Amino acid sequence: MKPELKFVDIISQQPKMQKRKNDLSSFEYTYRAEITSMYQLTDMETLYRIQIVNPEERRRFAFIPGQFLMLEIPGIGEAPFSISSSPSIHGEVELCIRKAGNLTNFLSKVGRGAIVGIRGPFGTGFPMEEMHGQNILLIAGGLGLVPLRSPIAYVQENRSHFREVNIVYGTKSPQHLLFTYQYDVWIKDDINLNIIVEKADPSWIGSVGMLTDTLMKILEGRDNEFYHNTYAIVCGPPVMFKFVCNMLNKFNIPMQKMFVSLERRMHCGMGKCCRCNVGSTYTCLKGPVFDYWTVMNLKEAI
Amino acid sequence: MKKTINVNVKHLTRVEGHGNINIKIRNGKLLEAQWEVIETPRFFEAMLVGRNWDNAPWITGRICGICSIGHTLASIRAVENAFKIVPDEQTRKLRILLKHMETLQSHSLHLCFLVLPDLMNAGSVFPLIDSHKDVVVHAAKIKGLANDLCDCIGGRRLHPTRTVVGGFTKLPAKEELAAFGERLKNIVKDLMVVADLFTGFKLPDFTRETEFVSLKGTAGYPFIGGDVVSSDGIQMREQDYKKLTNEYIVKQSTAKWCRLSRESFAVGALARLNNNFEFLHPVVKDIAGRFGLIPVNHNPFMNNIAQLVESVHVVMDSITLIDELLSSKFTEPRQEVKPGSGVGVGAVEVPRGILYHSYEFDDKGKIVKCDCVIPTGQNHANIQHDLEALAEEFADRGKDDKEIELLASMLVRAYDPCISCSVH
Amino acid sequence: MIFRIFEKKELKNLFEILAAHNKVVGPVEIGKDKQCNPIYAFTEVSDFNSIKLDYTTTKLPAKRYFLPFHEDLSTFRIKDNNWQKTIDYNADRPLIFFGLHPCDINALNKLDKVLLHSVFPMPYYVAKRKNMFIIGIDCVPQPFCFCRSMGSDTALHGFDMFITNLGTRYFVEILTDTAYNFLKNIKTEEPKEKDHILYMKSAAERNKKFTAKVDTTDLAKILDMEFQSDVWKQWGDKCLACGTCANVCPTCYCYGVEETVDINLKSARKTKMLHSCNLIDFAEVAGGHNFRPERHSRLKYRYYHKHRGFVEAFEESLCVGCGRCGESCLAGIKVPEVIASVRGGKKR
Amino acid sequence: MKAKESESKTYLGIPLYRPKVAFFEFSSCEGCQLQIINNENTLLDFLSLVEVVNFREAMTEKSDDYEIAFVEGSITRNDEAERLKKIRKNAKILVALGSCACFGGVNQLKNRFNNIEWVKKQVYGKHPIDTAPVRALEEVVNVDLRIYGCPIKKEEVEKIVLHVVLGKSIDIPKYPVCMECKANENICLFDLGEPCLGPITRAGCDSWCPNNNAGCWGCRGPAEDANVGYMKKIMKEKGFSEKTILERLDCFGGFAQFPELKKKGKH
Ligand SMILES: Cc1cc2nc3c(=O)[nH]c(=O)nc-3n(C[C@H](O)[C@H](O)[C@H](O)COP(=O)(O)OP(=O)(O)OC[C@H]3O[C@@H](n4cnc5c(N)ncnc54)[C@H](O)[C@@H]3O)c2cc1C
Ligand code: SF4
Ligand code: SF4
Ligand code: SF4
Repeated sequence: MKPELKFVDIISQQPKMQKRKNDLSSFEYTYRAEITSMYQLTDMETLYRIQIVNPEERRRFAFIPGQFLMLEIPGIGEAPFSISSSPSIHGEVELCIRKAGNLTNFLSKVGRGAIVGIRGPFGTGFPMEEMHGQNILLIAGGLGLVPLRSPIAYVQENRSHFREVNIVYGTKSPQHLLFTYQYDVWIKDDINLNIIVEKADPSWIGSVGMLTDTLMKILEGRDNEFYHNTYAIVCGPPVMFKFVCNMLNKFNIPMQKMFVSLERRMHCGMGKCCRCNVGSTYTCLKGPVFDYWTVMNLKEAI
Repeated sequence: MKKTINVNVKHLTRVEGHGNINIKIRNGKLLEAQWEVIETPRFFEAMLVGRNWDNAPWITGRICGICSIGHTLASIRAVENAFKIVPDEQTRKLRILLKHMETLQSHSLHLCFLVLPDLMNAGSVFPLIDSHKDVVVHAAKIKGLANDLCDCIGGRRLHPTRTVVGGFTKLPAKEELAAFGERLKNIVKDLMVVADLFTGFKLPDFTRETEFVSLKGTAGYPFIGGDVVSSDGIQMREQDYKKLTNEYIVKQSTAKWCRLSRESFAVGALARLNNNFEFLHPVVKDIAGRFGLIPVNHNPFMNNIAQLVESVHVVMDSITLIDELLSSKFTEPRQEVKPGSGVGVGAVEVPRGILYHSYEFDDKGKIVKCDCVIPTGQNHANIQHDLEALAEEFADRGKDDKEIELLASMLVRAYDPCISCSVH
Repeated sequence: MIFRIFEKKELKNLFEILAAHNKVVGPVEIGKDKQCNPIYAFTEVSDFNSIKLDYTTTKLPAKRYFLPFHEDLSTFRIKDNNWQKTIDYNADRPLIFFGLHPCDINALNKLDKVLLHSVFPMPYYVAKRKNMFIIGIDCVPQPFCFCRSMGSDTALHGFDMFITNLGTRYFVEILTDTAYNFLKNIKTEEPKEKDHILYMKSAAERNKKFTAKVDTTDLAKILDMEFQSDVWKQWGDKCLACGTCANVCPTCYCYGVEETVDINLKSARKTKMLHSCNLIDFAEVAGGHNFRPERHSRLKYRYYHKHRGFVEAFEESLCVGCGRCGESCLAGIKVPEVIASVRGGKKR
Repeated sequence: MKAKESESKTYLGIPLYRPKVAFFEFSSCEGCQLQIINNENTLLDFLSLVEVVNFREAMTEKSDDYEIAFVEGSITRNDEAERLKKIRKNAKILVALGSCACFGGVNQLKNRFNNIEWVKKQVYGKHPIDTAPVRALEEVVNVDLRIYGCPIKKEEVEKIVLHVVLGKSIDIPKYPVCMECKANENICLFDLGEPCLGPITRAGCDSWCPNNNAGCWGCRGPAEDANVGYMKKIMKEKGFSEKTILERLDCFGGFAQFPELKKKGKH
């Protein structure tokens, strides 16, 4: 026998039709996707509707509320974004993106029709089915409304499965409010919308103050039955969920029924680059959605 | 013809550093022809005082970005002379090879990117990229090779890292050197194309007798160390550089001026060639002949041609050096350095002429005194006298402001002055 | 497992036969340090005599062959407003590793857990790993090796064959049929009872030479308890945040990604670069917020990832105890000392 | 300096801005500018990205109409400061090119002498000469971008210019040189008994000096979070004299803000 090693081609060796999570070729695979519309929500945030180009891939693409994907512009960069649209629409997602740096600034310059790459979906989501039959508190600070828009859409589409639904949404000022055009529809769908801004402008007629003030009003004076049968989803800057979760905790809302979404630096989304680790837990695999009990157990989470 | 000429060039372009030209002729009478050096001094000689010997080559190399290799080597030689270190053959050859490539890099940059535009009526080499792409490509290839080989031997093309007192920190791989040997052989063709191009130009017809100073060749064309000669018959050791340069200060210049036998002298390619013609590679002598460049030539514009001739010479010599290095076994690249008190001078022929570094050390190897005499500094006085003669002569010949401005600029450029270097 | 034994001179034959048909990587001497001790590194070798089989730990592991410091994940061709992505796993030939120590083999086994066997296997690693033929060799423990504490002093799997020096002959453990077939090219014998005794004696000898120790009992828990401990601050004051420890570590795999456009604007690339959790921007996000702005918080994280997080996920720590990081750290931050100080909870 | 292809370039269909750029130099060796011409292989691609309107070292034409000014050198005379202020007024983006511009470079070594008259006398004797303490550009005007290094690395310049043209953000490594040195698999100079400032110096040069077996002198200035104090201690423990350490730290001026360096020479 000639003592020569044969080159092992890992891809050809791999059994076909694997699950995406075990498929070697899925690691760097990007769906080509077209930006079909761009809608500027505020000075800093724009809503992008993105559609996977290949119809077959479009059909297969599915996600659950709370998951994120990686969006890439070749040569410019790649970054994680929460999916901000209804999980029942396949192959088309909406992302609300804030201009924050390299990729996000460049993105604001590309036009409709541009082709971008997306990978994903990645991470954990909110257990929407588990919440059936329960009260729901959707609590968002600032950009935190973006990942909440997907569970909100789910709730709208399955409104009869839920009891009382409250959105508590706080921003710095009225100009920072996102998705204002949808508020009426949410209210029509029997969702209580509680908006509060830290600083009003002359045209503002709503509440002014901290988000926790509004939350307090909703929680105060309810019975234990309410507290025990309530799920809370909290998204926003780290300082916010510290306060919010503490308050929810005081009212004895079970920690396993409180969900938060963490944000960390990410390069792969697949538990390899380690940049998103909290303590020593991968935010991209075990998160970004965590229940509050888990968060309490993560060192350096909040 | 009674003429009035006014030339005012502020920050002469396509030279390294800042200098002005002012010429005033009233009614045919030369009132003023001035070469003004306004570069800001950086005080390298003071900076080094009190610092350790190993700082000298590293810091003085920063005197000039174009001839940083020359400065580094002159500085190293001065330190080695002070500490009585004699470099071995391998180090000596590698250093000359490195020097050659700096010469080739600098000469080709000067000839093709800085001088050529004047001869082709352009403001810079950039329009030539479109109109004469082939020439630019040849030039870039020559310069690129020189730079790449500098990287290979010195660690980088500018402010070399491998060159240290005692030798080198790292040697090139032999395979790399062999590959460069081949590239050098090929580059001769490109140089010939450039030579052919230059035969087609007519350089200004102007001569002024002067004294030429350079290192003296013994076994070959001189580059590093040894005695210094002048075309007026002076010969001295490099240690006596002060007697050879006699620096003095003038009002119009932040650089010091020099003199030897007469009011000024010239250093550089033309001086080297005038003083050491017999040591040139035979092929190269022919090229010189084609331009009528026979020693002793007193046309300063011919310095350009001397550079061209030298470019071919260093390539031929480098091919030989590489062959020799390849056939020898590489030894330890770096000698141990035992610092001690002493004075050392290092003279090196850099592209623009002879460069001296001199240091005095205390017994711990701390620098007590430092002195550097830069080639362009030695040329300033000569440039000044050339300018006066040129302005007068060409005004007489009926040239106007624009023409004289161009001629004067070309004259200064012919010296390839390195002004920031001269005002260190 | 199948065992054989062969005369020492046969190893050269084996090398030559293998090197004639394959690329071989082995430990060679690349220089001497100030004390005149040899410095070793893994490089491609074609001459048996340049391999130093009695090498002590290399400064850097053979990392570049399975986790290159810089690697293009994909390249793009750009044409007008469209692009084409090309993915290359950057493995094109098998490599024979001639003489890896047990710690380095175990390091690969650990990496396998996260990069090969867990969710989203990393094809860039897998492609290279599946094309490694490994010949392990026993080592002489150095004063800084604490692999025994980490359970990495012997390799049980992850190689094709493993040779142990028995004086005039080599004892070989064979794990794969490829190795078995390769060995048919040289003269080998069935080991006898006395060879087994010799082997066990040599192993016992070697065991005595381990001096550095780390107490790993309940380490994951202790790390949790001592999260706020002051000792981290003291180590952080020393750390240079230079990333050397991660670069020399055979198990550190964290990385960053950068996308660049080539200067001709016609192509672009996405490059993975190994990073280190001790570097300032490891956990920095857009807008400048840094989740670990202090050196001590990053240093602490390195220990958390290795000795707690990885244990939680894979039941073993992400450290083989090779001691490389401590030896290369200019600040002298060494794993055994750090862990001892955390356990002791007392000031150093 | 116009490239022939006057049609504007695009990237992924987005038209790119082709900035007019100008190069200027103050007290320096002009080596950094030379580095820009020194990239023979990519020079033409580079030139097609920008429109060079001012480059005294290479061209005669000049113009005051430019968007990006690359400024090399440090400020050592008052007339230089005035010239720099004019450049600042004209330019949208002012780039400090090289260590002289970023920190004062080797030129600032003369600042360590308290007595400027002594310095002048060393070089010019009694001759009156105009000079002032050396300043980095940012001590005179606002600087938008810094390209570190003595000399600058041409690849880095190209990358930065490309990013400006593309509108990408400019990331200069925050971590130190050791990171690149390890990736280049060099033998650490400390193992060889040589001093090196790699652990505290900003990366981006691809560990240029250590690759050549020469210790780092810190020409790119401090890495972010550089632990200069402890580095000094380590070097002392490794047997290097205070003098050796300080001479490296003060060589290019990048570490001037650290308390470890606040000592002045005797003159
Ligand atoms: C799970 C998750 C969901 C997110 N969802 C949204 C969203 O819906 N809308 C939105 O506007 N932003 C979202 N972000 C933040 C968004 O990822 C950053 O704003 C973005 O990475 C900035 O990229 P950049 O290239 O513009 O910035 P730069 O600062 O130039 O970033 C360079 C690189 O660093 C990494 N990086 C920097 N900041 C972050 C960050 N905050 N999180 C992760 N990686 C980062 C990325 O890899 C990025 O490409 C989310 C982040 C995470 C982790
Ligand atoms: S622990 Fe040591 S090697 Fe690691 S980053 Fe800190 S100083 Fe560098
Ligand atoms: S952490 Fe240190 S001792 Fe452990 S495997 Fe890595 S380099 Fe070796
Ligand atoms: S040589 Fe210098 S840069 Fe390289 S690892 Fe050692 S200290 Fe760091």
